[in-house]
Amino acid sequence: MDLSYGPEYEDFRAELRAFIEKNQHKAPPAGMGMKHPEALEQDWQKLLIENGYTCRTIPKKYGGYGAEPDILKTVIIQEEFTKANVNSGLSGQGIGMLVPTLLENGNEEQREKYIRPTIYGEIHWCQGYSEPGAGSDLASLRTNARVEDDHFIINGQKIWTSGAHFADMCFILVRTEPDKPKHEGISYIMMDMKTPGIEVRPLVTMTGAAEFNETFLTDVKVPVENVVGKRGEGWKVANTTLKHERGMLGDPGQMLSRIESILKILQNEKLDGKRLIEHDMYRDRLIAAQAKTEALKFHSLRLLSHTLKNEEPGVSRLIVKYYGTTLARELSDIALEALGELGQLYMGSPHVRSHGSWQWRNMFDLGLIIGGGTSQIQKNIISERGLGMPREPKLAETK
Amino acid sequence: MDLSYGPEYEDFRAELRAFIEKNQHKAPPAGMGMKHPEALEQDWQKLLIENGYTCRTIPKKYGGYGAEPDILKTVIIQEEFTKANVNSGLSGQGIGMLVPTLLENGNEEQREKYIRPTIYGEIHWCQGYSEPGAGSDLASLRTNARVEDDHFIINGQKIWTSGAHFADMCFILVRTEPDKPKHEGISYIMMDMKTPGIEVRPLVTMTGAAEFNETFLTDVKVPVENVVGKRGEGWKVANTTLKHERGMLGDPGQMLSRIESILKILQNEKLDGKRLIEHDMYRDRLIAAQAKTEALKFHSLRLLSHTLKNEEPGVSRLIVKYYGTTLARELSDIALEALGELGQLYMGSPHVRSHGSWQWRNMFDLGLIIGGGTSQIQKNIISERGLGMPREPKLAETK
Amino acid sequence: MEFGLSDDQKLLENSFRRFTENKLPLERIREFANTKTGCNADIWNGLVELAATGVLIPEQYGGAGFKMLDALVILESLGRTVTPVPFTGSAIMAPVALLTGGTEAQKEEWLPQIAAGETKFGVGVTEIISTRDSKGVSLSGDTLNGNTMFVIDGGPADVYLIAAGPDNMAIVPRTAPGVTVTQLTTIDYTRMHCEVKLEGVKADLLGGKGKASEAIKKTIMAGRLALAADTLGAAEVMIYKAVEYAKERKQFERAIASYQAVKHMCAEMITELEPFRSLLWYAAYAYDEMPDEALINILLAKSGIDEAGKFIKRTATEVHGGMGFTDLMGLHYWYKRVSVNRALLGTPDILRNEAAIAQGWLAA
Amino acid sequence: MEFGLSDDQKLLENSFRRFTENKLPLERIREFANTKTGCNADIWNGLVELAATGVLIPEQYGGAGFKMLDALVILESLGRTVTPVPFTGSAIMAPVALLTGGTEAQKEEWLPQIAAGETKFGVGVTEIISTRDSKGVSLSGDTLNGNTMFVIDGGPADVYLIAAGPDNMAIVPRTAPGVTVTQLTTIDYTRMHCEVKLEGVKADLLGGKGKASEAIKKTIMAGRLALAADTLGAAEVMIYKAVEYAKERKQFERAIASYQAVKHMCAEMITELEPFRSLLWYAAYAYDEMPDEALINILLAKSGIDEAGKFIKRTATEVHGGMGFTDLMGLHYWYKRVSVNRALLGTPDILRNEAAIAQGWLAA
Repeated sequence: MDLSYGPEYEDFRAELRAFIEKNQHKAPPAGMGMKHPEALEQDWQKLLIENGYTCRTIPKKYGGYGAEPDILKTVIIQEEFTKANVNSGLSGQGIGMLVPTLLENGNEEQREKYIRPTIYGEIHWCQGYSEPGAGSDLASLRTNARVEDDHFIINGQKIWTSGAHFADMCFILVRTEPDKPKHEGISYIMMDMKTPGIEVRPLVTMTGAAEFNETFLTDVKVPVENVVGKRGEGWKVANTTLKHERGMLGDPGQMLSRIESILKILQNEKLDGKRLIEHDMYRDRLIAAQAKTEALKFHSLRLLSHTLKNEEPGVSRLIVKYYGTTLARELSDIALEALGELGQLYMGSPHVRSHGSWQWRNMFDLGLIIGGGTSQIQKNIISERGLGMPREPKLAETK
Repeated sequence: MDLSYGPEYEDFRAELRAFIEKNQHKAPPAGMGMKHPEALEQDWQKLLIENGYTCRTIPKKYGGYGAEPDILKTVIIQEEFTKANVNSGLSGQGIGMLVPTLLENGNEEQREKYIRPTIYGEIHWCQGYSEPGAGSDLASLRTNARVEDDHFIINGQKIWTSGAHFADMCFILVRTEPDKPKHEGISYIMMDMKTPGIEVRPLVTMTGAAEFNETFLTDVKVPVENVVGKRGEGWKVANTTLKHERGMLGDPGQMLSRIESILKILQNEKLDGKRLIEHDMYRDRLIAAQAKTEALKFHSLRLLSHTLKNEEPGVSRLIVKYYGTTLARELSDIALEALGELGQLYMGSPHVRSHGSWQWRNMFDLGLIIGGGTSQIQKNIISERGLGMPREPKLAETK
Repeated sequence: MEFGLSDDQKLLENSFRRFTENKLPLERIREFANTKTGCNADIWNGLVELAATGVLIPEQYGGAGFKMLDALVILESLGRTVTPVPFTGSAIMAPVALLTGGTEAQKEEWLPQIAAGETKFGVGVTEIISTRDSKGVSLSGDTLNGNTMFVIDGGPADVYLIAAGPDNMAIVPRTAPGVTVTQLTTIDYTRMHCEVKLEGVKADLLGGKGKASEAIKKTIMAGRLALAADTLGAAEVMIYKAVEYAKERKQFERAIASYQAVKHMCAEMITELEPFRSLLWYAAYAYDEMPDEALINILLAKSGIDEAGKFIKRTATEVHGGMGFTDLMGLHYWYKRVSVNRALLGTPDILRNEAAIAQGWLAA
Repeated sequence: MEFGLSDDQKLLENSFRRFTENKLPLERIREFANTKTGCNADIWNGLVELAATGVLIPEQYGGAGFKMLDALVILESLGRTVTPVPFTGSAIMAPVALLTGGTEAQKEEWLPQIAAGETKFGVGVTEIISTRDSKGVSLSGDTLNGNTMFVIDGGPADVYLIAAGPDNMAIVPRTAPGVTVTQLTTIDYTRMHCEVKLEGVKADLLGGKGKASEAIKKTIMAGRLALAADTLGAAEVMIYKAVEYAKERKQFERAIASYQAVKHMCAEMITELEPFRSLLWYAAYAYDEMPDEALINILLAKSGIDEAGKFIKRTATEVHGGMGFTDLMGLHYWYKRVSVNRALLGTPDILRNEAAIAQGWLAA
């Protein structure tokens, strides 16, 4: 057990702190922007890339900083920007998923054309994977493309395409060989969102906001050279990137700050003249959740340590998503329950606390439990890959 | 909604009360006897049968009282004996399962030979159904019998045979036609426990007591006329009786008295000088359980009402076992948790509360959740038969 | 012995289920909710025609003169379609208050208007149960001052019944001088509650000064029964929606209803809820027939149904997967109704604490 | 940066797992448990040979001079086989007490005997945490009177360390005049705790009068870490036993491990437990390296592991079906160990309340 990062990294941290201190006045506000990056974001992104504080490992020739992968530095960057509550640069599915995919499976022309404008925030991407009939079982997707005159002609419907209404491009999975087995007939295609035939409709959720979209595709023409990897290999292409997906360490930082916020509620709000924190049941529940949050925090460090040593942590890593999403919802639930009837008030109401964000959070947390592989799928994965239990057995043919 | 039973039944109740009042000095102590009925129990049983307070609907010619079925009278009998805490006669698997089976599937000779001595406590029965390898999937049982010289020669092993060490007879399921599909090769046989080749070993459980036995059968010879129903139809024979099984109404009375006992603990015991009932968390948990218990109590009345009207209550009835066993364990758990470290003390220890019966209960309750169809099986039943969801699909053949 | 709904009650249930199901396909629920008014005139008038608004009001005052269990049959139907009407406040709590504590003149003035659906009541008793942001209303001389939160169905109300301490209840028209009404918007847009502030308002006291203690108690009991019945209806619908969706939705070439995890989620939902239907029936019956048993059984029934509802609102949404999270299937209207009902007139922990006191387990 | 066990600690883990697994096949666990002595001489001597009894004792007193995280590695191994030895009391809590608060003479007298396994200690601090049946021991002049319950590992102990109020701790040989030892039998027959009654016993006070406050605090912290590690080991074994059993057991022509309900039960068990291993490691590390962070993390770790343990003891038994309920597979030894550990040195709710106080959320 050695929790120090060593002198090289402490120096790196000190430089980064100084950088943030000096430059933070140039930073756009932190937080997830549900809009296309504008000049302010783009300039800040450029400054961060030049200093190696984002897109660190993307090769210089594609516009990145070109450093060797160093997970500790990545962690330090994340920690310091979070601590300072300063915008840590652009995120989103272009930078997070399309760029690694191109680096691994794209051809040279595609890399040169798309990576630089993507990481500089000039091209904003959305993802076209899920469909109304293809969620957990993504490979059953039915949006299809036939080829005519060196173009794919795409028809179908995608859902959960967040940011589609302001995206420039979409990376999309479509069925190009309908006669092949379901995993082998899919292609990964980059599609310009200005192409005729694309209709984006906001998808209102239970929170009342439209965090996502539905995207309808009618005879959308995309040049065949926009396929990434080979035609029919889209499932493999998409999965190599999914492997890299971030966030696998959970986000204990965000949860720790939720604990702080809930604690403030319990300390400041009163029920029958007695502070909520003095009501045994709310306090006990918060501390039980705090224990889980602290456990997740140190568990993340343990996983980080495995990564540093190139060890495969097995089940310890597989549990993180299920544990984290469940815990997150428990936290927003504690806040709501402690607030009693006030917790039911929503955005814009008099007497509402925190602008109704606890209710929004609680509903969105439920969405996260469901989304990207429901808890049921997570438990399948934990038991099958983590504990070596059998997969769901094949069924006999019926009818 | 009409919660009165009407004059006929109120008269019946009054007579019964007078009977109990007058005769209770003759009754053996109430409670489940883990021993063979003796003269005291047999005499009391005789008195109860003669007055129609047990074995009411068993025909007179087999020694019963010969009344028409009347569920309200049955309920009143149960209520009054419970309220008075007076022994309500013999129970056990002979009277509860073998007798109805003989009435429905036995031949006249079998009925005349076995019913009277069974209900009078002269023949005590045990049940030979489960096997180490056949629990939830009972029909996969492997204890087998071949026929030689007009006798079954039985070999195999049974488990959970409670009372086998003092039983006179056993009704047992054995595989008599090994070549038939698994449900069609089973026979229901009555076996004298004094037959050579039967070895009964106590089965110690986690409670430390031997509430059950294992029974080993080596070339046990049973006359072929001891089969009930036809050879190979044992599965059907056993299931017609299971249908009649009592206890489907749950046992809210027992749980209500548990609530009373736990309440006394919370009122009498102190933690850090403060009565446990004044600790919000224990009190809150008890009342939440009380709500469920009261719900079960009125739910039982609702089911009774359906029975009176010959209505099939569907899912409402199917949930009772899962609800009841889970609630029972929650109750014993509340008692244990409220007692803290004292709750961990066990039989014979200084400072132990209630002779350790809460720990015994809590472990035995877990056994009941597992036994006779685990909670998992119960949930399958509720969803399939109660909600019309599909059965576990058939699997493809493997290897 | 008959524990359950009578044949008449089953007819009542059928007719109200048919009424609400006809009136409220999803698109109309969505449309009404978006108005955030807490009362749809069309449905309200329909309820008046069906004599529902006067269900608890004796015939002499223009009502149907039914009992609480009958009223719950209607309420459950309203909950099943998250019906956007102020039924709990106006047709349940206010009539109970007036009948229990009102003078003959007050009954004659208001009950016929309520039964006819002409006047809608909101009922403010929150601070009698617990206080957070508000201290409640107090009476000094014959003047009312103070504010009360979460006045039940107060959004569309014309007149308020407002508790001023444990012994007084005032009848206050919305338009009376000194009355300020502020709409409170919860996540449930189908019903609208409000805050009422009174400044120097002249009191028309229910039954006269200091005479409303029993009325306040019974009004709260009736309100809790009503909310519990509403949740029962809404939660049961959520379960059956989940079962139906699971049977239709296929993933990996199988209906998801055939996966054991999904089946067990559905089995757990129905198991949690169904026994509380029996308890709620009993509590409603006790309300009229065995008053000594009513209080405790109402406390246990609402708290238990609230807990079951919380489990069901989450689990049914999970069974629906992503669709449950969107507005496309509208499941969230039920989710939110269940959620808000749970918090009104006492969260489950507050109800359980009251139950401990009611049983003498604790000093009050 | 390295968060986890060092290579040395992994070696230590391997050697202790091998030791306990060799020594304790199920039939021996059963046989030892039946003696209800709380200490098996054979295993105890083996632990002495492996220098485990002196794991926390500096070399100058004949020990190995290791740190708390090393000790937890051993404790987890002991928990994995529900090892019937008084390790928590004698090898963890007593050395911590003596090292933190003892005079040099006291250390020299007792520590070498502990390290050598010649003298076994039981530790009585229950009433410092909470009181039920006993008021604890009090000091008046230099005389001790009173009784203390659940003296950890007091069954087989030769000497007791007993808190007398928050500032004093007495070293009391079992044979001293005025000492009465009463064995307390919990459901876990593998470890034996006791009640100690002192009547006019002359005090040998740890560090002198009023000097043991820090020692008592650290002793409780160390004891909680030890119990948590023991539960962690026992609970993890229960999970893997359940997984293995499910793979072998067939019902309806399928291994029950292929049923989604069983798979999900196993997934939930490992998910509840595994993050707390990380927290426990950190808490043990903090105990030596970052004392300011130790208290809160120990409270959170033990309470969290206790809760996970409760879920696992029940669920793993359920996965085993009827076999889990019998003595045939002996799973209940683990069940009972986890159960009793949870109740000792503070049930989870008591620990969480202490955590609130430790963080200044509440007045003490």
